[in-house]
Amino acid sequence: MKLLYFAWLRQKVGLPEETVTPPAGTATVGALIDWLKTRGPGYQTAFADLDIVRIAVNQEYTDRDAAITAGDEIAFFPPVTGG
Amino acid sequence: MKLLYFAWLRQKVGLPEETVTPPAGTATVGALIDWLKTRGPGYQTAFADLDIVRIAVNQEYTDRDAAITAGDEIAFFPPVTGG
Amino acid sequence: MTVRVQREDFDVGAEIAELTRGNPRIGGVASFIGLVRDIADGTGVSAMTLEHYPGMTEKQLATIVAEAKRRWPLEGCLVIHRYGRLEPTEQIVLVVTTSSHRQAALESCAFLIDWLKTRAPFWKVEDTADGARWVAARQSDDDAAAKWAKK
Amino acid sequence: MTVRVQREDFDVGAEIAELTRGNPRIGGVASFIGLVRDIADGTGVSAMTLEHYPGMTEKQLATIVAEAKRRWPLEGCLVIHRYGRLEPTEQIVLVVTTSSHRQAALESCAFLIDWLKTRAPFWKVEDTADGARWVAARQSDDDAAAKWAKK
Repeated sequence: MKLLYFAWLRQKVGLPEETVTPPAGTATVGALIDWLKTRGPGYQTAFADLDIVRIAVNQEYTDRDAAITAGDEIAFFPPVTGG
Repeated sequence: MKLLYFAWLRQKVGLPEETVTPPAGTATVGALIDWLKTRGPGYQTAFADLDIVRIAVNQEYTDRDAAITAGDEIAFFPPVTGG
Repeated sequence: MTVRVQREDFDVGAEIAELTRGNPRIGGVASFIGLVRDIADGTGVSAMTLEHYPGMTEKQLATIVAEAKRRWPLEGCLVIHRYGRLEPTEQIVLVVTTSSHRQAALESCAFLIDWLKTRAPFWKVEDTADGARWVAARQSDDDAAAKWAKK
Repeated sequence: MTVRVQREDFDVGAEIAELTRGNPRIGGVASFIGLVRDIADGTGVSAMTLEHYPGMTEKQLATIVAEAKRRWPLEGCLVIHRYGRLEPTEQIVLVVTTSSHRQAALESCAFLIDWLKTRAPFWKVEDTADGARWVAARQSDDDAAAKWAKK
């Protein structure tokens, strides 16, 4: 699956996007985040406070309970500040 | 005093403005209207329904109870429809 | 804080640019433009003529603008209202407000057009197939203006 | 019903003219322009950079515009949002709505900018004397968006 990071999440993770294959059984966004946090301190910092992390799956807003599958585009970003 | 008429009030009275000297003791706009109505059918039609006549004395909105004096500019017009 | 009553058309882009130029405190610009429609109350309108009360019009508009300035923290404010004969799609009125704050700009712009509609001495007469017709004031305009009364 | 996400500046007068041209059903045009301020939360800002999520941005804006169209009888609607580096006084965003009815134009324009601020995936980073600073989301923006929820 393709992961995208924006704004300070991108800076903390250290890259704008990546393609990952999480362990079998990683069925929700929440489980994906748990796995990502095992991958290094950048991820741990980025996902330290999940109250300020917004989630989109295939470009639609969703939450940590959302189901995910291999072909999904999953984005993580702070609350938006446009306009 | 100077009187001004606008929109359909102007058409009914038959002129846009005039200078008049009402009888001594004509102390309010209401009394002025009563006197104007004695001056002809145009005035009678114009002032037939006072609910739809707006009044300004010296370019400020007011009502029939307003006091008037010789030097005043008094305007009569329908509810406004600009914008 | 400018008020203009004029026969000529106006250039919206130029007016907004003029009102905002070089002021880095402005975060939001709200505007409203009123246009002549070709139909009113179900009847076709080929043109309309706007009559006004010179002197009182400017005075009332200035009073309304001063009230907006009192209620909201505005950086700038512009009202232009035309008079004379206008055809469908022509511009009648422009209201522009600028502020550091988006809501102040949006609310004051709505306030100005609502109050202007019930207080500025303009009258419209429409040319229809049945002849000239004076536009009647609308209860909905009074209601729109009244909602700002309590503030 | 147009949505554009672009790096380039836009011409407000030309955009409004384009949206209204030749449509005699339009009685009111409301617009909002967001500009870069030179101060934010008490700190001087020399420039800001807007990052966005290409693809999702257009999708979210189109969804918001569709919602406005569902709620109000609009003749037309335009949203332009820029990204990239912008300096104080530069234009960030333009929302224009047109309708036969003044209130529909005014309300839908306010709705669009309020929703856009909390739903369109843009992020601002400001250049200040203390370095780059990501702009934090504001509770007041959430509140402004929430007031449209019940409609």
